[in-house]
Amino acid sequence: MNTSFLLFALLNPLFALLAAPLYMALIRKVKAYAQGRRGPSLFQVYYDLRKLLQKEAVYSPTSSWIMRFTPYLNLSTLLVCSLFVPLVFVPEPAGGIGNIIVFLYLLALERFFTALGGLDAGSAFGGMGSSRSMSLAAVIEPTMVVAFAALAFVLKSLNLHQMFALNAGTILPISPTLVLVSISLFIILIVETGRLPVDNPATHLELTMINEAMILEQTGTNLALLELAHALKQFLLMGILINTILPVGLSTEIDAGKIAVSAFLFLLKAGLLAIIIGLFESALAKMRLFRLPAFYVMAFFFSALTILIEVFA
Amino acid sequence: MIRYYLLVMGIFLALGLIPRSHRLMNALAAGNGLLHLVMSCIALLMLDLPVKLGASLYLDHLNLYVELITALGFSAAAFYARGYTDSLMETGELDPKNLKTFYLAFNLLLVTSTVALFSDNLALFWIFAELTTVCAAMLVAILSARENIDAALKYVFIVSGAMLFAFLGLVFLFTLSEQTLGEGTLNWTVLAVHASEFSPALLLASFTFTFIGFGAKAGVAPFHTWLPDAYARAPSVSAILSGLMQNLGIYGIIRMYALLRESSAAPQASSILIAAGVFSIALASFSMLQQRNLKRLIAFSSVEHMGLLLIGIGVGTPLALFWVLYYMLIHVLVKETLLFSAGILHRQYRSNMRENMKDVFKLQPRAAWCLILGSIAIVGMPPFPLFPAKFFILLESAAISPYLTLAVLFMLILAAASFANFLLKAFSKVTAEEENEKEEHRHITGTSAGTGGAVKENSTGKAAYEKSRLPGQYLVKNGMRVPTIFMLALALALGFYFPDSLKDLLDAIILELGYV
Amino acid sequence: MLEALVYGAIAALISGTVLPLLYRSKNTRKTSFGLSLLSSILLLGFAGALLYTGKEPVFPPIRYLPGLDFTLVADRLSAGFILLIAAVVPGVSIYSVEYVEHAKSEAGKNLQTALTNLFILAMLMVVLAGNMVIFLIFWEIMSLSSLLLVLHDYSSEENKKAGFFYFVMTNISTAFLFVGFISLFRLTGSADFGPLEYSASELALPFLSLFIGFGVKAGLVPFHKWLPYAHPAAPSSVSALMSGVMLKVAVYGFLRFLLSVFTPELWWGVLIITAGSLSALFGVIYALKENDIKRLLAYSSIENIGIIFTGIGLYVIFKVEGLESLALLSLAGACFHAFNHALFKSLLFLCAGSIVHATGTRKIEAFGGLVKTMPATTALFMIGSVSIAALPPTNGFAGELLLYQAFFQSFAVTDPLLTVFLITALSSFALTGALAAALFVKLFGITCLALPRSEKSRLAEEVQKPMLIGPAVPAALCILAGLFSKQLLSFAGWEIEFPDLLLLGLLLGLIYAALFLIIRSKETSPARISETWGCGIPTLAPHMEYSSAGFSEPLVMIFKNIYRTKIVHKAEYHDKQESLFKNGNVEIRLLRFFEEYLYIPPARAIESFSKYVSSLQNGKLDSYILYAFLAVIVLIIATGGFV
Amino acid sequence: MIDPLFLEGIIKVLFVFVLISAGLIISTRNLSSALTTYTIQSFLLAAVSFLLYLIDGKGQLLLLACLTLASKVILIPYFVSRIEEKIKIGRDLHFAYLEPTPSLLLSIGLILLSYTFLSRVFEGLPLSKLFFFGAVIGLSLTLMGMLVMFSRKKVVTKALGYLSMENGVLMFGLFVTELPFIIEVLIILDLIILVLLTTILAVGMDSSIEEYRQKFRELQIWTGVESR
Repeated sequence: MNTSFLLFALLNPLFALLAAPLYMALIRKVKAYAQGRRGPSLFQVYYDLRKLLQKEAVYSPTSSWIMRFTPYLNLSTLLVCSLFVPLVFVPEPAGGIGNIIVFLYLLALERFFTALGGLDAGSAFGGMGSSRSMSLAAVIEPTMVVAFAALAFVLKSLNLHQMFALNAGTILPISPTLVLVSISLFIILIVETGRLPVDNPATHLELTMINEAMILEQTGTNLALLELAHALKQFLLMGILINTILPVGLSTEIDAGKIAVSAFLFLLKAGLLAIIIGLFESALAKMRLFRLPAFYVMAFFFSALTILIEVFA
Repeated sequence: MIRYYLLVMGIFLALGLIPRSHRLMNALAAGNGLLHLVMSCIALLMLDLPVKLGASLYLDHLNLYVELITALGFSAAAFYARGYTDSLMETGELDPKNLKTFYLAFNLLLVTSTVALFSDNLALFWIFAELTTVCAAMLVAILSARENIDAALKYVFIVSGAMLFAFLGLVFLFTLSEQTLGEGTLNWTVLAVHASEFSPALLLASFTFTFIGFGAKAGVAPFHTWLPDAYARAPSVSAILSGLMQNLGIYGIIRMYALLRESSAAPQASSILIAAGVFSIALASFSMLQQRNLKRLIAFSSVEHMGLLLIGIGVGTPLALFWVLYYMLIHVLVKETLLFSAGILHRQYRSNMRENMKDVFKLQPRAAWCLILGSIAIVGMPPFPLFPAKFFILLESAAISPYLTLAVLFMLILAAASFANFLLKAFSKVTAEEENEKEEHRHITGTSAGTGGAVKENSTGKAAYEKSRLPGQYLVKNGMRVPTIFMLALALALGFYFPDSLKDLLDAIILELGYV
Repeated sequence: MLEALVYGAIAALISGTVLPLLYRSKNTRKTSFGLSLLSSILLLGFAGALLYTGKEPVFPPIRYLPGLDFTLVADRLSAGFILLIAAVVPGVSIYSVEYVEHAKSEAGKNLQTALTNLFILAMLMVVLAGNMVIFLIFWEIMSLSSLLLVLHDYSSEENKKAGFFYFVMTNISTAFLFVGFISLFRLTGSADFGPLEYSASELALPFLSLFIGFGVKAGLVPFHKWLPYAHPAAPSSVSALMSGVMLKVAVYGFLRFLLSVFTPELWWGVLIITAGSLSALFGVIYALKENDIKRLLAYSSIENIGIIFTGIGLYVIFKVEGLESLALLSLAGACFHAFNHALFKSLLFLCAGSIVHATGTRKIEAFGGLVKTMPATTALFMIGSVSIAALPPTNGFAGELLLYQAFFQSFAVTDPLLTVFLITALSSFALTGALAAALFVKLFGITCLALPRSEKSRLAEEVQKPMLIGPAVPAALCILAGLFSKQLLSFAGWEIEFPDLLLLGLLLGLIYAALFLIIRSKETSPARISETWGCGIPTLAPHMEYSSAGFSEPLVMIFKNIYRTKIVHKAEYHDKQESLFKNGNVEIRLLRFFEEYLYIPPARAIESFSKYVSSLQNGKLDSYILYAFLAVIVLIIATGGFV
Repeated sequence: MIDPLFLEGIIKVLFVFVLISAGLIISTRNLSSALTTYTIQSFLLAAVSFLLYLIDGKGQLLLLACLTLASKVILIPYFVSRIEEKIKIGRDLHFAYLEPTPSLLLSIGLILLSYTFLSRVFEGLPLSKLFFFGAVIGLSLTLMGMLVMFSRKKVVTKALGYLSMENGVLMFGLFVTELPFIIEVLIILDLIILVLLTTILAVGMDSSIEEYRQKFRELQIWTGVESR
């Protein structure tokens, strides 16, 4: 454990935690504009979170400790995850933190307990959400793994820190195949954060929901934690995508100035990505549940292609 | 020498006709078996083998070994016979007047087969082997039921008919020796010395014909057809049929093959043996699958094992023969265990059919476990010694083709499955009482909801059951139980420990037969 | 010294087998399980010492058969699997002390105790066996003792079928092993597992036979069908042993052969990975549809065996490609996953046994709400589910992580075709992992959470102490083996680049604690309990909950090509021309592909052929003489033809 | 002294008669005529034996001829005819698998088979023509006897088939001189078997095996011989 990593361990999660809700709001804003509305304030998510944190929690009489356990676990998992994705600078890797597979499975851990939480209360909606979420996760998993494998293969490491250290400092990605991977990563981002055309986070019809259905029973503080975890997840996935396709300005040294520049640039790049996501969402309608695998296959195709091209090259 | 033996035995058998009590007759039979057992042991230890006794008796390791197995099987069967025949007489299946005939034929069987084994002259062997057929047929026919006569008829017609062909083979052999040596002979010892000089074509022909006869005696398919009927019908005698008659046939085949081994016709003879072996195994295992009659199942299993032995002989390597000989011993031990247990179950249920067996673990737990363990042993599962024997015979057979081994193994699976199927179906039937107990148990261990009513129902159910109970438990006499358990224990012990003396004996046999 | 430990363990197990056969009492049963516990402690010491020091013990050969000694061998591979046995047995022994008392009769209880000990002994001896014959002998004893345990409740029709099926399959396995060993024996002239330096064409037959033989026993697709039958039939403690250890013993056998081969072929690896991936995928897909808790776990075992074989296949491929470090990584992954699966599967089976005992049913649809009635069992069950779903930082994750690492680095292989193959295998592997997570969300969620779905489940009571302490042992080991996976691997001598899960676990725990404390300290009002909103219904009822079948429905839809259904019409008519309809029914049946296409047709063919053959033995003397006559003619022709 | 060549000629003629008798046993439906044929066959055998004695001058052959005459021509036919009287069946009308005509055709095939087989087997061995001829006849007689055994339903006829088989073997053995002791015992032995057989027949059978099987099945006295 070196100083570089300790500093990173302090800065990176904090940065992610603070910035993540902003992009939830930004995407909503973009969507609102696309629909010709003004939309809520960019800080609306922060307000919501504060309000929820002050509220009492209400539990169903049928629920168990799973329901109480899940929100805390989810947020702590994602906080650990935030150690895996370098946002402000790339530290020296330490103790296997940054391993891409561990990252993947930390997300799985979060999903597992969210799904259990959905089943806990015994309401039909929660069960439905869990069932759908786990099913879709199962189908997207090969794509995610292959995409990450492609990433690892192109960037010659299993550790996200080492990968991005290799990629950092250039304006464009070091290999053109990274563009292909990025397309996959973008689709994964859409799927994992439950956005259109996979899921509709803004709907009011329970039957079309996936993610929201699982946390329907959650209230107050717990809901706040879950929302925050969700935002964090989106932010981290965005971070991976950005570091892959547009690594410009990512610092590899501990230098106050450089870190500041790198963080600022990241906020800008994330903003750009959020706008793209927003526009993308606005342009698409929700797909039927059982047509989604075809959508994932596209991402799978690009990732597999990446590996093949790299092997041929 | 042979005359002295026959004289002594004749007096002995005549003695057997005097006593009136069953106990004495049985003791004489058992004594007869033990006498042969002891004598062959003594001969094995004291004599400088091989040795010629008189003009026509010849003792070497092989026939002493087979005699040892025979006498062992016979003694066990003799001990077992008392309880069994008693029970047969109680139920009127055996006429007490026939008891003397029964024991006469029983003892005669051992005497004739002993002479057959020890005779140096092939023709003598042939004749005494035929005589064993007569004795065995008498034993099969002794029960008052007419189907026994039917079974005996089948036995006589098929085995004697086939043995006639064996005689043709002997004539061939005699002609051959006459042509080659100038003077015809049918003595093993002489033939064995000159076998390599004989015309291979004629030698092969004589082998084929003798194989027909001895194969029928051993129960090799398709001459095995008498066997299931005889096994199913014969009383405890079927144990000696397997322990004695079948080994006699195999003994003849081993001798004949040993003659041929030196000749250029050996590969053809091997092919015949292996083909017959595979055919036997296939036929037996497929027949076993549908079998609902326990004794017929065991009979088919005998056919299957004969097939395996033929393959072992046909492979023709010393190692294979070594394990074939070992296999013969174990097969007798295990087969007798099975048949004895089946006999006890037959006494219990008065039937060999699967459908009629019920509550086996309650009524005859020992016989049931003997049958289970015996089945485990007979399908060649460790720790029973058939397993290594099977392994090594198949190991040698893989020299011909590994696919042959695989095919044989698959048929052996069928045989094993048949035993499993039979035992599962026969032993799993329990009467209502046990069902009730189960229900009760569930009530007690499960949730404590409303047990009062259930218990009452159970008690009334039990009372009703007591009335409709099956015919009471058949009390197994020690004379029946001891040989059963003894044979099984012996087999099990051999599975853990292979005595040095046995190894030396088997090695000596192989050496004498001109292998290596 | 090391040898003494093994001898002690064997002696303990033998006396544990014999004792209950001699005296029928509760105390002997307790002593017997105590002895198996003792043996596992001794074995733990033995395996640990061997793995740590790397010093192999020397067992003097015992004279057994002419030309064949009774030899025992323990090297690092065997030590690894002995460790596995020693890790599973304590939990099972403690659990069985109480569990076995639920058997029907006094004799049955003792028999079960004795056979359990014999079963453990046989598995241990298979791993220790020094040559093929000894291996086969104990292999058969292992099968036999487990068969008798499967048949413990022999009066039930279903169990009888299961037992018969198991018996046949295990015999098929042995038959292939026979052929494999025999062809090896013929090649080397010795029964020892020596190093094999023969050309691949000579080794093809032994390889294929052994692969099928061990594959049947391990439950590889398409030879897996016996597992879902045998496991539910066996007592749960035995299922734990069968699934946890016996399948691994088959893996051990296969590895024992594979590691002695100097130069495997590429197609071996491809075949192994294909079989492994298919098993993993089919196992989990069938498990998703399953509604019987023990059968579900059995299918899940098939999945995990598939994962282990995938690792072995990777090992072969890397070995052929000359990538030694990756080969080592995959091998370590396979072995470690085997170890892990032993732990969490035995844990799950023990918990399932408790649940089945408490509720009296195996139907998942009848459970629910156990988290309240059986809190301790549920907690243990949770640990098992998390581990088997391969979630960090448990051991299940650690094992899969090794394989993922091997996969991710495998693209250094230069052959493009192989690359495509590996990508396919990787994606199937990933799919399996995610489906397994879904499966255990379903299993745990439907079984333990929400409202009880039946009266039995509502009235379930927590089981007695031994049945809690038993599974607690593997549960603790699951977590410890996960957290200390890096340390364990280096202890076992595998220096592999591997993330420190202890650090990860600590981080997770610390952050969780911190979050919890912060939020709780700021909490103003206590939590309120109130009805769930259910679209206006007054109270939530069990039948409104998501059911097991409902949960897996989306996946069933997605994989509808695999779960093919068949519509079966059965109609009766009044007349022969089938024009006047009397009555009938139509049902939709799940097409059990392997059963209907792979198992039933040959079984039917064998049956009808055997019927034909036994009809030849028709009791008529005429026919018998005819057969003899024909045989004589054939023999005459054959003999004449030879001349 | 009679010319050996002439005697051999007679023997060959007798061989043909033996074959004819075998054919008659195969085809006849009348039990008593089958028995008569068997008697004639046995007599022919005795005659052959006697003629051989005239050629070779070996006393054993004469003994054999006498033995055959005593047992096979007189004793056994007497026994069988007694039984035939007892069971009150004059005709065996039922055939299994083969009717008389195909049986006859098949027996031609059997003779051919024996001939080719033996000519191959004896190839290169310095054997007399007569021996070879006898061997062929003997083997075909044995096979034809077996044919009778499986194609006839009545046990009596089966027994005749068995006896005819035995005649074949004996015929074969005649030419292998120096087997006297053995053949002696063989005949005695066969007689024993025959006696056993006939007693069983007398006790157990008043009709063919199949029929009494049927009767018992109807009475349900025994279960278990059949698998179903």
